[in-house]
Amino acid sequence: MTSTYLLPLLKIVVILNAVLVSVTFMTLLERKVIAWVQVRLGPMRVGPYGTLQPIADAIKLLLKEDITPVRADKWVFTIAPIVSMVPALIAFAVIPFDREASIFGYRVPLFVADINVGLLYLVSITSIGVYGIILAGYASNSKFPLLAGLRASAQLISYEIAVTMMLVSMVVMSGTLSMVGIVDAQYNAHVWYAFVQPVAFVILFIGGLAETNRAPFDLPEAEQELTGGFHTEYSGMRFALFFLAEYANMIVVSAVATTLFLGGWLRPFPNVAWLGVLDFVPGWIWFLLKTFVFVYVFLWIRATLPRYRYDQLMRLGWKVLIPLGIANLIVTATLKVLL
Amino acid sequence: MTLTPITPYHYLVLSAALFSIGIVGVMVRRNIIVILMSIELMLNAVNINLAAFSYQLHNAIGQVFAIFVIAVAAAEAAVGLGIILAFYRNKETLNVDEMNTMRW
Amino acid sequence: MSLFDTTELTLNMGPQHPSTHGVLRVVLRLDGERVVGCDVVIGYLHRGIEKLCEHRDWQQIVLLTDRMDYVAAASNNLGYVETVEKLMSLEVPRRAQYIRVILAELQRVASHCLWLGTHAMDIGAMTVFLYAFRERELVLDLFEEYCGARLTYNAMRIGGLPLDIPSGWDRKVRAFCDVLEQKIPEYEELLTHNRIWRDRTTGIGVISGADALAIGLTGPALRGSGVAHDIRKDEPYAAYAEFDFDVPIGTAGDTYDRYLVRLEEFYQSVRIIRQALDGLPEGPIVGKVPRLIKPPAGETYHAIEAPKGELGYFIVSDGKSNSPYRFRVRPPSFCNLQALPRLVQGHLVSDVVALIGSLDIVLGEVDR
Amino acid sequence: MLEPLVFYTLAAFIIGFGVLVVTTRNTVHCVLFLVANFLCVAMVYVLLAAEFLAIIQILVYAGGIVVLYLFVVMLVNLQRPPDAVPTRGRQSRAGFALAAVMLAEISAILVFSAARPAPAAASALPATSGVGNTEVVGMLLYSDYLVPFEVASMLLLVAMVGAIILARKEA
Repeated sequence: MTSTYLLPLLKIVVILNAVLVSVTFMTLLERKVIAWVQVRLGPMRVGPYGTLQPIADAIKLLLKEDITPVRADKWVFTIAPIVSMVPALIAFAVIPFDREASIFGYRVPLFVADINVGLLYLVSITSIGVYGIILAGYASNSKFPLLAGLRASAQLISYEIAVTMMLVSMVVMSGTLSMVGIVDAQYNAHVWYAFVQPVAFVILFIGGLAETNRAPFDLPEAEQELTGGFHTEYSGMRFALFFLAEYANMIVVSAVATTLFLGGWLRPFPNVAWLGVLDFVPGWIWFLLKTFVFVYVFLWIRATLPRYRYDQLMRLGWKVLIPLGIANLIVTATLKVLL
Repeated sequence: MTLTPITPYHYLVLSAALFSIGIVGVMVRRNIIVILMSIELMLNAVNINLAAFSYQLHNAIGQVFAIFVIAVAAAEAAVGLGIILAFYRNKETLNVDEMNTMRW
Repeated sequence: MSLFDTTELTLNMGPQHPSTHGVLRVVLRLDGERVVGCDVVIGYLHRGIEKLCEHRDWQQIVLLTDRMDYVAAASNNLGYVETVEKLMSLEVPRRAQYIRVILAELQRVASHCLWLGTHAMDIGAMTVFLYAFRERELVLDLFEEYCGARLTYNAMRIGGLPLDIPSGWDRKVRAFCDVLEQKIPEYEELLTHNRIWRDRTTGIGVISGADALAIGLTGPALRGSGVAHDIRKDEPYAAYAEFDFDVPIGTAGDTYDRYLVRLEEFYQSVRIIRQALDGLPEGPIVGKVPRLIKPPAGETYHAIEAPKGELGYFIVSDGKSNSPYRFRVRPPSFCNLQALPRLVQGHLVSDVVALIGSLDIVLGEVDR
Repeated sequence: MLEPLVFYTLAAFIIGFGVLVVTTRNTVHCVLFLVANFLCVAMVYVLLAAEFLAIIQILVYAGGIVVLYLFVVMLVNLQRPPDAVPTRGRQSRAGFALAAVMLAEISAILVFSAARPAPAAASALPATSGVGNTEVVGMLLYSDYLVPFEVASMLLLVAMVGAIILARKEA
């Protein structure tokens, strides 16, 4: 009983809390990183060097009036932020932070579940996430959110195809759909898949940017064009939920990219014996470090690049990424059969 | 409270009920999009059946057929919605009773 | 979205919209995301400046002109005082002329910095926004040191200047010129050679030179279409005839060319400022101006090349009262804005904000 | 103990959402109930040890097909409120009757067959234990059912072409 129900529940609680806290502080990280890029200081007033800023933000958002527009579709308007938040959170169920860690003498696997369709589960979960945005656009009963909703759904569906192609390539490489299995396969192959599959790596990263609505693909929420896109009409905690969902999705994409391409919890050069000192650092720290690098690149890109236009985005997705993805899949499969 | 263990019959009843709801939807509603959705419900009922039998017989063939059903459903939805859009452009209506130009 | 046939959607952008540069209201008719029609609604910032000017005496008007194009107040001042001087046939000392040129060119740099920042921000490059504002801040510091104000300078007087330059100011201006020349390549790196930026701006809002002239475009927006029209060269005023500078022109007449033209104007402004500082003559800063300014009866039109285009003043004096009989401004933003409905035709919503940015309008000047 | 509980909860949700799909007036809400229904059905598949099918159900049905429905409903709703007024005529009575007959028939079959001993779970057929569900389905798809699989892909291709031609504006 303890091991079948209590332990997974405990892990879920810990991971959810960790995710929510890190998401909250990612808002601060984003503001700080972009501020440094832009030769500013960023938030400095709340706490030392502004470190308590997210808490102030959270209090502000909680205390704000939760406005529902009169002509909005009230139920859908309320459900939409939840629908976009939940998939972002349950995606963490299959992400392996480490194979095992010893906590108080117990050897505990550091993932909630290692299901044999882990990767497909992730894909299907992200495909649910698009509902939040479409529904928010529809329910607000306002033109800017509607345009954003249409943009977002088209964008997410198109880039999902490219990303899924890449994931299938990775499945062909590793021969398993399990996230833990993919890391093990990289250990056995003596190499991170980022070096074997650079095309897939790049496409997954670009697709990840697009799927999380991050710059330069942040069209659905382009403030300068659509006055905030699908969350134009939202305020207070419901707005915060959209925000948190976006950041949680960033972490999910980073974590998935880490697992698939950077060897998950494996230390650099896991098969080189004389680097054994690196084993001193626990695997989950390696995992978090690699994930953090991705997150940082996300922010860095946002600070650097202008925004794509809608039709250019679609062209990039359909005419470049998807054909490249299919070609990559075919080459991977062919080589896998031949070798 | 003790519940009787779940047998394939339970799944079959569930599937039958869902199928019946689908029939009611198709027959009663006049909005063509809802009718299409009711058809999807019926297809799902069939899939539950297939999966239940697959489980009962320890044989994955049922699931394979369920996947084919899903593929057909996708094709049906794409073409069906295309027809609806084309129709809506010309007639500005979604009511099946008004779709009678082919009637004699 | 063109796959689906939807009826036209009317989208009201502004007057509260983050990228209409103030209180512009654009009513777009959309087919999907494609613009099929565009109405520009203005007047939300109308303060009746022209009418106000007819009830102020001649020196007081300088202060009102500050409030038109509030990001290029010194250029407004310059246009006005030169018009009155022309009306009165006043002689302005050369030192004042030179300082006026320096101020006007610094102002051009400041105005272009603001344009660059907001334009880049509209297209999503948020870092350039802050970089450009960093440089604009330096110009504002220089202005503050010169006249004490950072935005509305009231920096010129009929017949000359209110103040001579503070000691050491010229050195600071030179230092600023060096800084600016180092910083512009940074913008170029972030934008000019950026694939996304080029995709977003090339081929957007193309207008031919002839059309641009016909519609009344002036300034960088006209030069982007390949017409080398610059009042500083064509009808030199102040001391511009004595300086050596080029008029950059574009070829394609699209948003990217207008961007390149303005970017090149940074360098040209720096060039003019350096020459003016080098040749800054000694002497008085105010000419022989009567105590009571009362231009003879008559009317005149005088235009200068403001950062945004041709800024013209048409002033009628009846020769009796202490204020102009009629005061009319030809603001560059207003005339350039006329091109917007035509430019956005057939482009996407995202391009509308890019084009508003590309025309470089200031609503204070459009509405006056 | 847990399985019946889960099953009855899911069944209640499936039937409930199904009824809501058919009865709700607002078409967008209909679509939402349909998604909820599909998600519950996916969970039933998990109960039936068909994880791959469950994932495909979510991915294709909830993530693809229903988004398409939502798209069309939103586009069509832009102009007019949904004209989903059910006309309670002869046809709808016939619909209810048909559904009732259907339900009665299946229930009858079930009741009668339940009276007899259930077939002994055909243990002679190849067991699926040991190998993951996905691998088994995949092997079947690419070996015994390769031709239907290819036919299905052709069907999808044709449907795609057809949908594009139908939805395109007049050329």
